[in-house]
Amino acid sequence: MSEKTTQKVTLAKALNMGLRKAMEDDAKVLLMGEDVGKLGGVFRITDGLQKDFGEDRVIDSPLAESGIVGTAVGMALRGYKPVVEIQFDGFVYPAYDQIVCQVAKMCFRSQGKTPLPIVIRIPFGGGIGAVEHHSESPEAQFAHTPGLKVVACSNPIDGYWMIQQAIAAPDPVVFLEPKRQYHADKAELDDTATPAPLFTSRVVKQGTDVTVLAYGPTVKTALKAAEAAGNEGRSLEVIDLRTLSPLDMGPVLESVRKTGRVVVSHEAHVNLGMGAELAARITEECFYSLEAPVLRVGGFDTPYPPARIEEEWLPDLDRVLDAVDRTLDF
Amino acid sequence: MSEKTTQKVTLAKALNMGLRKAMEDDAKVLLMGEDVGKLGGVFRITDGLQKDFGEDRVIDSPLAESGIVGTAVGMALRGYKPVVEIQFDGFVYPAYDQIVCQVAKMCFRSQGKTPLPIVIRIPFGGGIGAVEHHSESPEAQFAHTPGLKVVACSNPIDGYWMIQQAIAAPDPVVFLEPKRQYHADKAELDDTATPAPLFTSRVVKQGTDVTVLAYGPTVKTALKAAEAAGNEGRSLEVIDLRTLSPLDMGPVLESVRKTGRVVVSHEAHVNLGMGAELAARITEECFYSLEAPVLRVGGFDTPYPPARIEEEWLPDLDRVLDAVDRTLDF
Amino acid sequence: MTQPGFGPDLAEVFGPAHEATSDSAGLSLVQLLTPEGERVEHPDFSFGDDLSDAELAETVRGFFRDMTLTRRIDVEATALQRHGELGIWAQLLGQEAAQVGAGRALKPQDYVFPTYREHGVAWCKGVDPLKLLGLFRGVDQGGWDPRENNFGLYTIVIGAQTLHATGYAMGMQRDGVVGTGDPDRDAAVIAHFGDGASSQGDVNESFIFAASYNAPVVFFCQNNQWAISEPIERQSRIPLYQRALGFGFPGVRVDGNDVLASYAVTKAALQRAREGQGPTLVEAYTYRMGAHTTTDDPTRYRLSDDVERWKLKDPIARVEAYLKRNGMADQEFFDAVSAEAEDLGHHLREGCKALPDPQPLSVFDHVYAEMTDELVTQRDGFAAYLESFEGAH
Amino acid sequence: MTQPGFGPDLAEVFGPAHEATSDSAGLSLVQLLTPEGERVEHPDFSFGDDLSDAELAETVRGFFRDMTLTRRIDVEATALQRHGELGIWAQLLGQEAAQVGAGRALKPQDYVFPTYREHGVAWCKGVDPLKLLGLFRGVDQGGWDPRENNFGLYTIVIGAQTLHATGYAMGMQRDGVVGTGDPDRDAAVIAHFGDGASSQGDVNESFIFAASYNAPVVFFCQNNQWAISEPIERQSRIPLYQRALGFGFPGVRVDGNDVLASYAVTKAALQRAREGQGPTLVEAYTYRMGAHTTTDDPTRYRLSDDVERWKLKDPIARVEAYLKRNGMADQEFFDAVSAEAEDLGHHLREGCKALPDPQPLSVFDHVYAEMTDELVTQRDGFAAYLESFEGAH
Ligand SMILES: Cc1ncc(C[n+]2csc(CCOP(=O)(O)OP(=O)(O)O)c2C)c(N)n1
Ligand SMILES: Cc1ncc(C[n+]2csc(CCOP(=O)(O)OP(=O)(O)O)c2C)c(N)n1
Ligand SMILES: [Mg+2]
Ligand SMILES: [Mg+2]
Repeated sequence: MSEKTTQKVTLAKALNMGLRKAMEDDAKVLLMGEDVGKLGGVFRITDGLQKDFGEDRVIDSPLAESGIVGTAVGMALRGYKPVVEIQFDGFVYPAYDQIVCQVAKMCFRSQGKTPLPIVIRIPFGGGIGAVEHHSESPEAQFAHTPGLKVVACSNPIDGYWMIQQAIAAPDPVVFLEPKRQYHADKAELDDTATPAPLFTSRVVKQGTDVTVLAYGPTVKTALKAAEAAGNEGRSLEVIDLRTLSPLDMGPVLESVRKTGRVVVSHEAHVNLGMGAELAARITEECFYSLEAPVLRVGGFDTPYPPARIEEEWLPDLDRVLDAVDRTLDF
Repeated sequence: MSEKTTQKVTLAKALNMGLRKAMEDDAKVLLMGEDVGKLGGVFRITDGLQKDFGEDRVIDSPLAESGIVGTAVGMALRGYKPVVEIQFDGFVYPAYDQIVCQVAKMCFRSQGKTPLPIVIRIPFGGGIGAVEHHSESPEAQFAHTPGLKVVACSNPIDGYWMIQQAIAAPDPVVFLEPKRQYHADKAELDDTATPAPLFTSRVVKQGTDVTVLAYGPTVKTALKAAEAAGNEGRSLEVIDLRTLSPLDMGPVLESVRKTGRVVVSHEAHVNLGMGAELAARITEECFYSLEAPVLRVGGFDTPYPPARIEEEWLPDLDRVLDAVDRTLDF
Repeated sequence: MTQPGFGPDLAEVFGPAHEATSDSAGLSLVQLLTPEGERVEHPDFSFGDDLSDAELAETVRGFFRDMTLTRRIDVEATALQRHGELGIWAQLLGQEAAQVGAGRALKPQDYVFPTYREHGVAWCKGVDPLKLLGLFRGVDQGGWDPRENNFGLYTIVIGAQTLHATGYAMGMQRDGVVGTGDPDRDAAVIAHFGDGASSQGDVNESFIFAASYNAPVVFFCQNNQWAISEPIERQSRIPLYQRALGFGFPGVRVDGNDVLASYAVTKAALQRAREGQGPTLVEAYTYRMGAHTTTDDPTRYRLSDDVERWKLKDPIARVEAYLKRNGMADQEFFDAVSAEAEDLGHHLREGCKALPDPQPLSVFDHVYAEMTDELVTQRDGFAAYLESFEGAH
Repeated sequence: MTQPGFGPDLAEVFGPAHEATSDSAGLSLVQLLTPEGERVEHPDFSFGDDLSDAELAETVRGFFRDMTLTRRIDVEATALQRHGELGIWAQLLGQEAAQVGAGRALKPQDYVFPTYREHGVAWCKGVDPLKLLGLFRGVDQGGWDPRENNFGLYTIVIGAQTLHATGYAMGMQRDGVVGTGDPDRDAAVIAHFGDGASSQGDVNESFIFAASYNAPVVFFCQNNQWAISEPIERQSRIPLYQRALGFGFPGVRVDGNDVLASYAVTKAALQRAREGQGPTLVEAYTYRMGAHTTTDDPTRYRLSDDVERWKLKDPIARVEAYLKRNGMADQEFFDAVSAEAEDLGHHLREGCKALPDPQPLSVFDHVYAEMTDELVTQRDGFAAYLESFEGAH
């Protein structure tokens, strides 16, 4: 319908455009959260939307995350499609009960009679020099919870499409946005393209020696690592997982059967992070293809550190390359 | 000091005795929770304690889990050692924010100046024919959280000692009690014995063919499986993990180096459950000793089912044996 | 004693903390029918003024029938639990008037968010009571379709449903079914919860959201004096209905053992909501005559004296007395209700035993509206595993 | 309009929803010093009645000094952020009187649970302001020892600390330091939070626990009219101090730009608490003159008119006017405070830049009081990894 127009957009802008598109397409889509209205969200992801869609559809909420998610449940039961914004990853926990016991279970409890098409947007991850609770990576906890679907975008193009797909999905989706990337890079967005399905992973760089699995903020790190490794004659294949629950193991297993070596990288704590599940599944499926154990590079098993040492704490290029070396030397 | 006296006790009784002992030993120990006073808790774990220690030390709380844990934080900051009871596993989530953002982080935030010796007791797991939210296994979420320590007892003797050790520990401990075992079996308790340190795993049955890792309610299942397997000439080594964070990998790795095959069993959902972390670590540490990938037998990745099919849903003897067969046939 | 600046001693404002054992819940209690079955007037709430004598009698007979049948559901389910047919049952004994009063005040377009004890409201909303048993038997987690009767699924996590109710009411506002003046269109939500639940963060947040958006929701709190073993005094030191004032909307305490008053007050509160005047808290002051659930043993924490005293306030007996004393119902009517109760009991007994156990594989069916491939794999693996036993069994 | 049964129209009881922009916060506002610096009387709260003229002057000069230095901390930290020395700063501009009033009402044995904005209270409690900067610079998460000054660490998760405060107060009860009659022994807790925070479940649960146990805690809410971009109207449609009434304890609204009133009201509330009379909610009615934090842009959501209007109510200017008009301070005093402020600014500027970055390995140090073996392994691995670069760099 619309003519092909491309423009260079940041992730923040792409998400904003995706939300706008979803609201135009479906009058049942509502946005709710703290400061999402006049201010357009502390990251400006909802910028201008209240002005254009009104206060009934872009709702500034009282300062209470359980209330936000809990009322979203009610609105979804009434036939709406609420998209709630959690201001920062670390503030999702007051809503944890509603997410885990209500959002995740309503479809099951009602034997499919009342599915809940809610999207819970969470800016996640670190690297922005913030104070405590503003740099968390809570994904594993949601992925561990049946009934939720969990996805993470890593770039503007995916941001634009994935947010729309998440909103259109009939199930609750925890939608993770790498906040450090919001304004980092621009990409050419063609809004007439056909996006890949939401719950799929994608090989973002082909390679032959080691498979690097990443999502959200670590995709960029992984790509940089691949480039650096390439300069040293090592060929890394990088997969952007995109979906954390369900996992799309197809491309992962295919890659591992080829390379025999895997490094998983995420900002979340290593212990019981996504890397643990990926390691367990890969080892189960590719036992005889693996040349080395799956190595995990992630946040240490400590609370997120003060900002001045976050870059050391976070899994960066060097730590990914170090793991690549270790798996090759194994 | 006290004479050696042994008596046969259930897990419920052992925990009650352990709490009593801890309260006698340290006047700073307080109990708090819903119905823990006059009623003695819905499982009677605190039976008689309010009568003997008074309402100031055994505190019936308003019906609010965040309030319970949040006020416990304050009491701990004032020098008390609160032991809070969460009535059922599924009701810990309203307190999740306080646990993850406050309890877990206070020591770190204060650079060690205000450690928080809080024990959060959670009756966990299924098999009691209960309605929704009464049979959950939330351990992986707590184990994923740095700053918390997480243990699970599986029998009366451990219950008696571990609860005292957890209370004496200077760090917050999530203390998981397999509620299905509360009144199931009795064991001879010698309260003059010297218990193993809290954060250690234990080989509870020696074997040579397959290592079975279990904790809490699945220890009994694993032991039964070992017996059944033994009758068919297969020798299973069973390890009661006891501590989930930190993990005590020593005995586990030693066993795996011997058997080369591992089955992990827990009631929690397999996806991102403790089994994932164990599989990842074991594979990393014992890559060349493993004859087969670590297999995981757990709750399916669905919400806990209605009680009438919980026994099929839970990892039982047959499912453990099935995994043993699969790992041996690999 | 007055406390300068902090206003008068609270006890002066609110009266002494009410006692669960006292015979009166204070002057502020709205009552229209005494325990003895006598009609009394209230300056603000009335019952039946707009009805002819015949209509009034018919309505009250209806309440009697509803309460009697509701009690029968409860008695029957309790017995089914004793016989091992249910895993557990949450009794409503003593709370029939609060629930039937509230339930009958609802219009079809109103939506209910219940706890786990709202069997009487379910009855009024037309949910087949047999469907209530599935959850307690352990064959499902709520067997009815919430959309069919506008009656949500039972919620077990204390207080969670009050936020759902508020959000649902916000949806109604967006649907334009609030304050239109069309009585068949305007709608409201009722959120049920207990005295214990009033302490949960979620319940208080629901007050905040409802007040902030002026949402059409009636918060209906059955203060049955107990949260398992904990008396109401642990949760609040002032009468619960006054909580609402702190959030800027009205609260009212009604005699929850008086079906006429429960009906009248709820009806007025719902009407306010439908008209766009926002939320109201109704505290139905009643008593949990039975155990918390069939697994509870209340002798451990409360005196049977209290229970005896409350027996005198039985919600059904007083309506029966009222009907009889005023010749509003004949023996034929009472016999008919008894017979109906027998039939209902039979329906529940037979129906309960016939409720099929779910298939183990069904656990995978509705985890998602769109099943995931990995769950399909897990289900198929489990199916193959189960089949491997087929021969053996 | 009256609403039968639900009491009078709420607007009649509570007055029209106050406006953030209105010049008066209503009759119920406790004020002892007008914006013009004139003393006014209040029937319930007084200031200085027990002091000689000299003592009174000294106390007010102390308030002036505290507020001036507090503002200097704020201005200096804001500048440090602009210069890239801090990652972020939460300004208190405009809230000096509320904080110094509350802070000076505290006794050494009282304990403070702050938010992230209580720089003025920290000052009064004797915390070196330099230590406040570490959190905002990103070198630590609270550099002071809470036990040293009875001043807890800044809490960022909105409302969480109000429960800690309540629990701490419950601990005081158990320690026997409440209601003993010994003024040097009796203690209380003060819990700070904002208007936005009043919507959090935790804050409401803290009201419930405090009321239930009659805990010695003063809930001190600085209603600065804004929660980032959201005006107070989103959180409450009635004045916030009235929230307390719904929980059965007193609430009072004080002019938060009036240090005398803030002091007098907080002192009385703390005294109630120490004496064992339980919790009080103090709403300090004030205005956030600056941005939410240095990363916020308030022009996106509020009118500068409002800010201009509130400038006329500046908390420091009115004390200065009062002191000058009544000859309670000479120029020497004002000069001395200015000089002190300069020194403080210097201390902060130099000190801030000198704050050492933490060592990367320090992140493992205090995860636990008893470090775990697996964390030791992780630390050692990281140490080895870091060392591998030593040569390279
Ligand atoms: C969040 C949560 N915590 C604890 C429980 C366990 N529990 C079930 S019912 C109940 C008491 C509820 O009391 P009240 O709200 O007064 O309702 P009533 O049972 O009296 O109808 C408790 C503590 C629960 N279901 N949910
Ligand atoms: C649980 C939680 N949710 C959201 C935030 C993000 N946040 C930080 S300050 C703030 C507004 C707080 O407003 P208020 O309580 O009025 O305090 P003020 O900042 O005005 O002092 C918000 C939403 C947070 N810190 N914690
Ligand atoms: Mg109750
Ligand atoms: Mg504010």
